[in-house]
Amino acid sequence: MAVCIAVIAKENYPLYIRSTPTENELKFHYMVHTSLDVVDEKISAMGKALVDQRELYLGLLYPTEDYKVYGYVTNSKVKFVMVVDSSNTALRDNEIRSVSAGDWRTTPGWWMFRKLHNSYTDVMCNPFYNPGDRIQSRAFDNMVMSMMIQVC
Amino acid sequence: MADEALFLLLHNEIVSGVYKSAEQGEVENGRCITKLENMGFRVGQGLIERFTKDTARFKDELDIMKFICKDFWTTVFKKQIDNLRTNHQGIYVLQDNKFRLLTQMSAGKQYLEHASKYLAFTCGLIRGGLSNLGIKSIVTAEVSSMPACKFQVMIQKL
Amino acid sequence: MSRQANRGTESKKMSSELFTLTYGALVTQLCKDYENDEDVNKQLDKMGYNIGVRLIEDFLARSNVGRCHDFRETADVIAKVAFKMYLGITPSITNWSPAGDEFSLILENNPLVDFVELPDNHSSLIYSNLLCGVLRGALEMVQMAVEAKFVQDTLKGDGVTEIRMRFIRRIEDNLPAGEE
Amino acid sequence: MAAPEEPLPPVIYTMENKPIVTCAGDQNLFTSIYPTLSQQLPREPMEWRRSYGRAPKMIHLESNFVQFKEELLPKEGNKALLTFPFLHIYWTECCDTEVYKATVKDDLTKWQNVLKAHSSVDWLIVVVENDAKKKNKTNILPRTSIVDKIRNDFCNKQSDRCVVLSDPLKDSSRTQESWNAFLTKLRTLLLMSFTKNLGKFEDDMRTLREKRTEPGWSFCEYFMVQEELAFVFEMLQQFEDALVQYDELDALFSQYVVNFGAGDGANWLTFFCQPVKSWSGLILRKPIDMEKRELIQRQEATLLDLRSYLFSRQCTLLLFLQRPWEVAQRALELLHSCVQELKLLEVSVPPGALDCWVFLSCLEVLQRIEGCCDRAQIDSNIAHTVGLWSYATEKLKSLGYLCGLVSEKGPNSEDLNRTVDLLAGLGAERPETANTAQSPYKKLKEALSSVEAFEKHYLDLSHATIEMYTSIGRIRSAKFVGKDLAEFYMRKKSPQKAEIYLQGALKTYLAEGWALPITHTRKQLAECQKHLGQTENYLQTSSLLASDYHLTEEQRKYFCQEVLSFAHQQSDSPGHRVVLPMHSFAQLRDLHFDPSNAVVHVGGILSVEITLCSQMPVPVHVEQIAINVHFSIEKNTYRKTAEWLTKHKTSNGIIKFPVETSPFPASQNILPALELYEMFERSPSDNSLNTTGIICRNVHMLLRRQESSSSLEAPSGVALEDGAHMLRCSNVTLEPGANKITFRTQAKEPGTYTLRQLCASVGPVRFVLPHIYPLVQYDVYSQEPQLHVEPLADSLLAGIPQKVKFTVTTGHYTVRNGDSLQLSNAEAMLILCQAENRAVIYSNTREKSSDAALRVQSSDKVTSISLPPAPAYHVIEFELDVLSLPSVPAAGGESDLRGTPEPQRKHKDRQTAGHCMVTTDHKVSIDCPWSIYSTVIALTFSVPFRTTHSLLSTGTRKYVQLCVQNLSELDFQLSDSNLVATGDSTDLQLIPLNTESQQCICSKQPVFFVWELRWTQEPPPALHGQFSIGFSPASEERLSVSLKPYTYEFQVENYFTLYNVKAEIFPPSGMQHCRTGLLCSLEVSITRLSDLLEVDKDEALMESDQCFLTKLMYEVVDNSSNWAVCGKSCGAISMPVAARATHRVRMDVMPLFAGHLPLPDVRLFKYLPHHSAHSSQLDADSWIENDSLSVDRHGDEQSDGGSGRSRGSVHSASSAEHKGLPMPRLQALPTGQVFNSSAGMQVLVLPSQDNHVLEVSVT
Repeated sequence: MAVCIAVIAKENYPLYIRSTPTENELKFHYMVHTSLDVVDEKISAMGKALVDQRELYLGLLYPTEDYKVYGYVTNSKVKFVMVVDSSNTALRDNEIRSVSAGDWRTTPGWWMFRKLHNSYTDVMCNPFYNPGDRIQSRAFDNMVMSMMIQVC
Repeated sequence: MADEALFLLLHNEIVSGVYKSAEQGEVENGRCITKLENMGFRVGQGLIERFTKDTARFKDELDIMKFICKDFWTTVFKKQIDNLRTNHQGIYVLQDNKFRLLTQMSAGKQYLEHASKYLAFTCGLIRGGLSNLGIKSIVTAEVSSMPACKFQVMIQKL
Repeated sequence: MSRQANRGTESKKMSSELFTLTYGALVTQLCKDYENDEDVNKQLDKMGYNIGVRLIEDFLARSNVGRCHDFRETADVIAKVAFKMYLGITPSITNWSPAGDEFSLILENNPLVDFVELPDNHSSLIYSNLLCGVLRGALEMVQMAVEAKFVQDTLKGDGVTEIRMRFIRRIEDNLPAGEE
Repeated sequence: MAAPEEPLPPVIYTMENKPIVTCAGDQNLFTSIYPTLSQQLPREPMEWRRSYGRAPKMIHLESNFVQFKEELLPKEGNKALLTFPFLHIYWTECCDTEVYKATVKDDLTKWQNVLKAHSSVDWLIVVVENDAKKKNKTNILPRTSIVDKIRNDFCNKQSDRCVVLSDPLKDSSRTQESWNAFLTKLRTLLLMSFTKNLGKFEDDMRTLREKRTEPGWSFCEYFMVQEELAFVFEMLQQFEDALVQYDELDALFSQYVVNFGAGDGANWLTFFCQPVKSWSGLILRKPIDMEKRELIQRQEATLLDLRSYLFSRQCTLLLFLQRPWEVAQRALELLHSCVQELKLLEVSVPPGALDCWVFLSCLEVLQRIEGCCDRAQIDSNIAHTVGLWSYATEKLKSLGYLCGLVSEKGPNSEDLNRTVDLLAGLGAERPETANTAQSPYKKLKEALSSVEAFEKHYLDLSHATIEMYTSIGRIRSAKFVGKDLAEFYMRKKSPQKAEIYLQGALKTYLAEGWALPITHTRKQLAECQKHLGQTENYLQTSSLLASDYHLTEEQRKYFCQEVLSFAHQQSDSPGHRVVLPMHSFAQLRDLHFDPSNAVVHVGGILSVEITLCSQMPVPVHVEQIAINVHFSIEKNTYRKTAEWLTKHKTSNGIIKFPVETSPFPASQNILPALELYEMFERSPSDNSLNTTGIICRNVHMLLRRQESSSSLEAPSGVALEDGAHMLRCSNVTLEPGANKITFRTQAKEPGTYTLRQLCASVGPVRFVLPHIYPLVQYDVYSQEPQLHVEPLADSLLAGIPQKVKFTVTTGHYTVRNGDSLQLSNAEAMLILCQAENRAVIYSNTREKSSDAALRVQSSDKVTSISLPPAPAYHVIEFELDVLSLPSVPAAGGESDLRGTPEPQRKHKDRQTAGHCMVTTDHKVSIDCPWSIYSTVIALTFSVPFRTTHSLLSTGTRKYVQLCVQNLSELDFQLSDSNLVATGDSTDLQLIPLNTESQQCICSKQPVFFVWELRWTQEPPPALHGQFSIGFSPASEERLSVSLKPYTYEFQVENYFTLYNVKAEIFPPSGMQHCRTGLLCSLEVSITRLSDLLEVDKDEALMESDQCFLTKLMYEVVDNSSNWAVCGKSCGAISMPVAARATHRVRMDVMPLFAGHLPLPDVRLFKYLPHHSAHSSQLDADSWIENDSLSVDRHGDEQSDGGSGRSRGSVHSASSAEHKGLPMPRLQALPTGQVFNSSAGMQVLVLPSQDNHVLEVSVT
């Protein structure tokens, strides 16, 4: 369902970014990069929030005509950004409902990001992976791929 | 817990391994410590990533230090840091009165000269953990009577 | 708050992660220190051996298993008690040689290699070789000279991880006085 | 008679209308009360308890009082709520029964029936009491009666439906009370009615919604119903509730669209799929857009109509709720989802139509918001609005492109047609905006009217957007908009404007390491720079792109070609050159020197090989690659020597350079590595360990903030240095990937050379690596020629040929044929010239280059060694045999006795240091061809032997024994031992008692030689002996040279025996054997053997009448304590100095043990009587005498056991005398002068039977 999934380092350079279809890869790179603006905004806003509102999931970063961009940031300040085709409304609707209900964890976005986070954590724990390097991991690739095709 | 024994042995073996390899090549004092510290650093990065996976975002530096002293320390060494002190200028002192990696050696001053070998890895753990949480720091350690020891964290202001 | 929530439950698992990660750090460090994998394997085995000879004391102390009378019994203790105790897994024992002096430990999941993805340039690295050393060292302390080696490894794409154990001889000397 | 009179038509401007209340009965009365009532009613708020567990609310009630008409009562199934009368009031001020019975009652009944008929239960009867009226009434009933009647007649059980309002127009407390009571009642009833009726309405509405799956169900109808509810809430000022109604409708509709997309389409929806014909944007200026509402009502609304209307209502309510920012946010969502929904429903939309719609809508929303907020609010909420701004910008842009307004040659005809169609779709401007200058409508129309107008509007929007983004710190977004702007400028062929936006964007991407955007932006920048004719920048960008792996091979080739073709076109201005940073063109990977330690001597050849990794996709021919070298004279000259070279051999001499990673953000380059060390802190008191730990040595470096590194783009940093020193390499073709390039240079001035810059020239283009880091240096040294001479073995042995190594370090001197070393020989050291002497020549780095024969000619004074020709900075090595001659004694003369003084002194020194070899130093001065001064070298030889002599006597016969000790490691052959007496004693002859002439002396072993001394007349007082012996290394067979023998000189004095001492022990009388514990007698006899001799002449000598006497003293001691000497064991005697004069002494001794006991030891001394002070004086002199004598004899004394020791004791004794009172002195006789004939004799002692005696004897 996602058309682009990106992992972005603390320092805001991409650790991993994969999009489908590949032809407008560039567009997604721009989109993800721009979305960091909102990520930063949300994080700084988050800092002030109360403990139980300090949620890793940032929700919808910003919508464009054709895509919705969602964000998530780990405690290690690594950002996950997911671009979803707007025509895919499943995510959006649930989003609206549960966000207004103030419960993130029921949103499909949240779950997808959790999967991403877990998988990323495994990458971090691979002794042969050098933190900060671009991610080249079969396991991670597969997981991302599964998210790209699977429709939820 | 069972496999703690295994970890302790592994750690000892790593320490002696590093020092042995140093004996062959001409290596000065620092190299081994640094090597151990670096290994710890990498492990710390990995661990913190896991440990903070399900925790809420941290409020500030102090919040993070508390996490290191409580949750992190507990999961790694089965106990909390006994005392955390800070000057609020980016220097923190973590005191562990019964540091797990020193308890194997007899208490007091007998093996004091060897103690630092057994702290290097942990210094790395802390530094790695912090750096992965976005805090650049220098971690040093100090023992005057085992098995108590102090870790000093100097945080790089950005 | 979630931070509190997961503490109790996960803490047990953690130190095994600590172990796994630390081991990983060791292996990669060795890969840096030695240029070819064979040397790394050797080093791992050596370190494993040193660990084994110490670990056995801890083992005998904590698991009150008596002296094993034959290799089969030993195999059982290793798989059912030792592995369970230290790695929290119970490998299955298979492929006994007709002479009963060789068998295989089959590890469905090997905690050492959680998260590990072997880079292509380390094709001949036997990542978990430490285990062989541990087994060798530990058994030597109970007067058993054995050979242990990996014949299958999930890291290498095999379905399971298999450690082949071969009994070489009983070390008769330095038997503690009074034992049979 | 105001409003209430005629019934109001149902209106929908909900803010204006109020819940309807009808009034029946006495109209005049009501009219009189109405003003008070309508103003009193809203005053007190009332709590409204809601159905469905909705939170209760305080509301202020207002009502619209209309005259009661039956038509007002809703028919069955009429859903209208706004027009619904919530309460019916009957007014009367009737106070007398007659009137009541006559008229009022019937009227009331009629009223009631009508209500019943419409089953409306919300009514109230108000009886107004008025005292004024009563006055002129005669038959007055109690006040209550009418009210009671009415209550009986109409309100059975619910008496509260009839209330009294007394004197409403008076101003009295009573009036107040009744008003309050009345109003409260009124409010309560109203609310009850609301609750009841709204509840009922909602139920109906729900049931209607449940039906939505049924065929024929129409969204529009339902819409109207739910909106009715919304209206009522709005009417009651319950905007939240109102909004909820619209949101539900919104969600419901969206859901339908989604489902439609998913396949199951409701047929009513198909209606919304009609093609879009009008795209005039949202209208938010009036609370309700009636046209659109009617369209919906008439089920003729398009999707856009519906959405627009829905949103306009939501907007209105949100603004009532003071939530303008939510409007903005919802607006953006709406616009996006509309676009999506149209796609989803496959609605046909003319190109650009939506862009118009969105553009207009954005601006409309923005203006609406601006309309109701002040500037400050707006500025502080840009984050909410900026989205709309950029969306509008985006849309306008695409419109511009669509209508051909972005090309530099305006729109073509078809563009114009398109524009016309688009404008048509907007219809006429709305009245409400007609007179606002900046209305969206006007803007759009204007923007599309002309290229210039478009540009103006587009730029305004873009700049506004960028500014807003920047102001709220959304830099990335700002840059992104900036890039669009840049594209626009490029289209408009004004690259100079585009450039700064592209540069800006590129900077951010570089800073954060976003490869693809970097590449893309660079490409745009390249084009831009090309247009601008910024050659350097263009070339630089091109080279970067040529090396960019994110581009296709072709693209890379293209940009590479761009660079090359520029390079190859011959530039009109020859001097002109373009300097570009190298990293994009090629990267320096490693470098290594030959010789690998990067040190060469002046004139030596150094070669530097670098690996350069070309980033270009094609082979590139480079005219020259040059390394700029900085020269500095090296202070530390030691580094410049040959020894240094040989000491510092670097492992492989390869320097690796960090590979430049694909652009990483500056923040990426992490801290320098920690320098951790173990720390041991010891207590100052006892040095025990106090504290250990780990410390960090480079905290200061780590904790200081990091300065972000400047962008890679900046060509500024690259300045081409021109240095005198250059390593050059011409005409290289760099293949893609790694290339090895070798520079060779001949070292000139000595000093340190630092490689600074690397520069590759392609035509006028210079690719420059401004700083080669890590630092790379090589050293050139020059060296003075030197000669070293050192023994081959650790020590040289005197007397035999020894190998000495000569090392000539030629340094800058070239050894030519005929150059030679002139050695002026030391007389005592020979240089033996063998036939075969070869010299080996090494290069300075110790590689053997050649070897040559060596000619050595020795004259007596000079030895000349002719060196083989050798180039500068080489080493000539050869070995020579040298021989140190043992010191030759010159004939006669006291002084000569000492031989060469050198060894003597050494000898003396060494004595203290214990037994090691005597050494001799030989200085040789050598004249070297390269210097006018001669080099003096000293060689130290050690004498392999140490010899000691001793005197032996039997009676008067004398022997000399020599002990030769071999101290060296070698074995030697000894031959022809010889002892000659030097000096005047002619008649003394020495008879050797040594058998072999040849014998071997092994390492560390002694060999002994003995001679007997014979003489005829009186012996000389002293013997000067010179011992000599030939020796040669045992190993060597025949030596070329004949070796000088080893000699040893010594002197023995007073060796002639003067006295014979004899001791005898006699058993006790009557026994023939001694027994333990029994006294026996010891007889000592001292016999003078010669007459007066020279030696006797001392102060002990006394002349008596006829003969000479001398004083002696004897002493019997038994150190072995075998004997107990009883009585006096010593005594002085005066001995006649004459041959055969004998003195006997007897004393008792007792053997303490049984067995063969040696006799007690008898000692003999000269007894020198004391003289007055002067004697001691004299004595002191004599002592000094002795001492001065002793100086040269010292060696002998030391070795000479007897006399030496005796002399020693004299000294000690005399020195003892000097302090304290002068006393008689004892002087031991030289051993040579006393012969103890009974020495070594033993006497048999038997054990006594009687043991108690023994005890006695013990005590």
